Amino acid sequence: MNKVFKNADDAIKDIQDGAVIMIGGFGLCGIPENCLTALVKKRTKNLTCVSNNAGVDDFGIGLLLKGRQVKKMVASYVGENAEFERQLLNGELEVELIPQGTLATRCMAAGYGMPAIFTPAGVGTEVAKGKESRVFNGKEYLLEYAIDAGFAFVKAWKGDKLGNLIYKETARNFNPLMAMGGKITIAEVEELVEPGELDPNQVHTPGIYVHRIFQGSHYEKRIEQRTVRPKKS
Amino acid sequence: MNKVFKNADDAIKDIQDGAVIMIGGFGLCGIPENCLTALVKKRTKNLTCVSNNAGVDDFGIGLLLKGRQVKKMVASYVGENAEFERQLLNGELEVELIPQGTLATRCMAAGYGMPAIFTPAGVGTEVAKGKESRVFNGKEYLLEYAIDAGFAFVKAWKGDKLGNLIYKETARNFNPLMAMGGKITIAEVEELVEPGELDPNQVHTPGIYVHRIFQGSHYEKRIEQRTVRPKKS
Amino acid sequence: MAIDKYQIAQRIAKELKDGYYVNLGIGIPTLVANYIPGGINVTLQSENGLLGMGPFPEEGREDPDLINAGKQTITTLPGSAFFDSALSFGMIRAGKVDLTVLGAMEVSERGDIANWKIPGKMVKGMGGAMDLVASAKNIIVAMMHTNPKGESKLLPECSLPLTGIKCVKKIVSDLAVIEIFNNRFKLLERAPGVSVEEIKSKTAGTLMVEGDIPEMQF
Amino acid sequence: MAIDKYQIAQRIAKELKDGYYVNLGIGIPTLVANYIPGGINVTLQSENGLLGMGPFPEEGREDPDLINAGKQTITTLPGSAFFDSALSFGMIRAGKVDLTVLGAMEVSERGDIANWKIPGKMVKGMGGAMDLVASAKNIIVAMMHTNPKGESKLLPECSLPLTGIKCVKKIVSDLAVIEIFNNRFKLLERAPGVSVEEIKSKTAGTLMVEGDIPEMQF
Repeated sequence: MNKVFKNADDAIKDIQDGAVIMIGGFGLCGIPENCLTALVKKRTKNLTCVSNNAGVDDFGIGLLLKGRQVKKMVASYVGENAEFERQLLNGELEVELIPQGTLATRCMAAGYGMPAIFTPAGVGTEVAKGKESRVFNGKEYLLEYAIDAGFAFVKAWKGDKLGNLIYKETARNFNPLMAMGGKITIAEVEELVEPGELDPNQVHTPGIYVHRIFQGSHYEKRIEQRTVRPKKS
Repeated sequence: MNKVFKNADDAIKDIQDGAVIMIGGFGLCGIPENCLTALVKKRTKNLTCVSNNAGVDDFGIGLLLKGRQVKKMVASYVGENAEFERQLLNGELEVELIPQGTLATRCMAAGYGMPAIFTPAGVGTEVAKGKESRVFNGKEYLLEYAIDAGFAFVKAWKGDKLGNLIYKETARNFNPLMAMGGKITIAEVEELVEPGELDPNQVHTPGIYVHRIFQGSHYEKRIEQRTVRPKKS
Repeated sequence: MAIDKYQIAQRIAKELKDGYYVNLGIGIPTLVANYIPGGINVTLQSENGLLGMGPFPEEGREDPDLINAGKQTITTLPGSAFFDSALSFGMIRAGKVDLTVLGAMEVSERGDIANWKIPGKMVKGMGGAMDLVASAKNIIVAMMHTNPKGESKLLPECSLPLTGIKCVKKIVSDLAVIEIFNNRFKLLERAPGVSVEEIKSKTAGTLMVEGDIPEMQF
Repeated sequence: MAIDKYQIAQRIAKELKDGYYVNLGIGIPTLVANYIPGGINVTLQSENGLLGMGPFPEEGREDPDLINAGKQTITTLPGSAFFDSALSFGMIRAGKVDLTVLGAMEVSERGDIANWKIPGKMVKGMGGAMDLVASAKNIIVAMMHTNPKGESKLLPECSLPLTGIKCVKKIVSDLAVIEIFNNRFKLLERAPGVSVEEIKSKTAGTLMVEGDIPEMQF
């Protein structure tokens, strides 16, 4: 079975209005740029996006927001985005905020076939409202359900044609977790290689979690907060 | 803080009678040979060992059994061991059998700070007796608690002096999981290197889970089932 | 005539589809790997932590760090991946493995399976069997139709301690291919030359027989 | 005189011990990294997925794939390790991180913290703050003693939506070092030249003062 697609347009062509999509990346780091751009071009509407962040005004998921393609955003932090704020305050956009570690673990739970997990995050706060809680060894935990979705977009550094993925540095972040939650996981990679070219000992996401893969292009890799120290002279 | 110990004797010297120890490895593959040998020599008694298997008569955990050092064995499969059988039938040894995936996930849960997990393994069987069960999306799951212990022994291929570990091939198996469950995790490695010599992108167990590390020696790496095909001529 | 274990494996191999991820248990199931039909790609999962298992190594090339769930020395194929045992059972539990083939001591009409414990005999443990049967989305049992005493292993209810409940989808035995359908055994195929009557007589549970039952093709 | 944010960071740095794994939040907490005492090794964790965070890169050496939880470009130190965000919060939840330093808008006498939401203002989300405060075994809050309006941020009860409950162990402000003890604020140290009276007047919650209160040492 061939998992290799020509490009992002080809890989996402069956995504319909109303789809739920899990999207890897943290801030603008490690986001699936090609898939997002293709989805903007495709003008698919009423999307639910599950992603730690919502991009910035003119990059990442921000582009989907600009095109009014997103109905609901499930995220942990959505700052840095004026258009987001406008749509939210106007009631055009629904938002569900989830603590970052809870979000990460709920996505992972889907990939581990665990229907729910326990986490102390949010106990005693408004996040706990309406949720079941339980005490283990004197500490209170919330029961939180696994998150999966029809599609997941992830970005890796290297991948092989069987879908095995290796991420680079902190661009790993949510990518392996979103990959595990997708019923159809679409991976874009900076370098697509033949099976056997990746060291099987170093694979981060085994190909069984990846259904489509393509060689991405034109990565911008925008930096959100450029912080530097002076050059040593 | 120095995590580096001289050898196994040095690394395990504070383990007392009655200790609970999680031990990595699957069958005889990837077992912490040096730590086990040192523990045999130390003659520590009344141990509870958590390990997928119990070794064979004259190797691995089998050596602890021979020395009557084990009070209780928590495992998923304990065949291949006549001394084990003798002690069990004589009532000298207590055994708790846990499905393999449940065991793996319960150990991992400890490392993820999750007090319990849900798994369908064992539903409707004697494993489910006395356990809480719960239906999610029409499927029944058992509630199983995280497993941690005072000590964990793990074996890695390479490790650095900060405790970062890389395993080799299927010798990874339970090692990263046991490492996560130990309050004091002791890692023995085939090659101990300076910080910076391992690629941080390839670390399997981050050093935060490892409290003591030493360069192992004299690895026998015994093969349990030698299966081969004829050489191509 | 009843088929042998190699033919059982060969018949099961016909259930494989291109792109399948497959977990093969110890015994007859392992033999299935030798009969993967041409033109399709199947990836073998070994639950100790490997996707992309290859054949046994050539003599002298055994690697003690590279074994399968049966603790046998193996090799990997290009594009394989190693992972820990929790992720391994995680992908099984999440239904990512398309097909699991297992041996069994008994199977019941409703798809219960017993294959880990005989009361009074030494208990070796369930290993990964309970996880596999509880989690896999498609389970085929490979086994002899009767035990060495000639007693049926296809029962109204299992008499041995269960490994899992309502999980077996299909059985390929030395006599027949049988599907679990509405809490009954439904006869799909006969081994070449084996009569429906013989299969019926060796099946203790209810056997549904509808229309002509074809012989197995290999 | 009240100390500045650099001195707050410097005072907090004195809480570090050799071998500590530490998570530093955005703002003043980040500055703590600049004052790690000589002779001890501390490993910085960034919750997006890194242990062994180093300083900002030299100009021109920024790597977009290498950022911290504040989305700033950073470097790694020898012996660092990358992992996914689930394992990152997993090690936090498991209590493997020895110390977490966070900013706060309000802290209550019983150690509740509010630092993510102001009703009526745009809600940006809690990010990892709720996970950190619910999971960390030792939490120090770095903040100004009063808000820009001059109102105390150390309250009998938080008025803002909570981030977590009963979790803060210590507060280092521009005026004082305070411990949460038996559901009260216990004064441990004064900023140099700041009187107990001033601290008392700027602490809305109950302030325990026992014996002589020493000045902070740097």
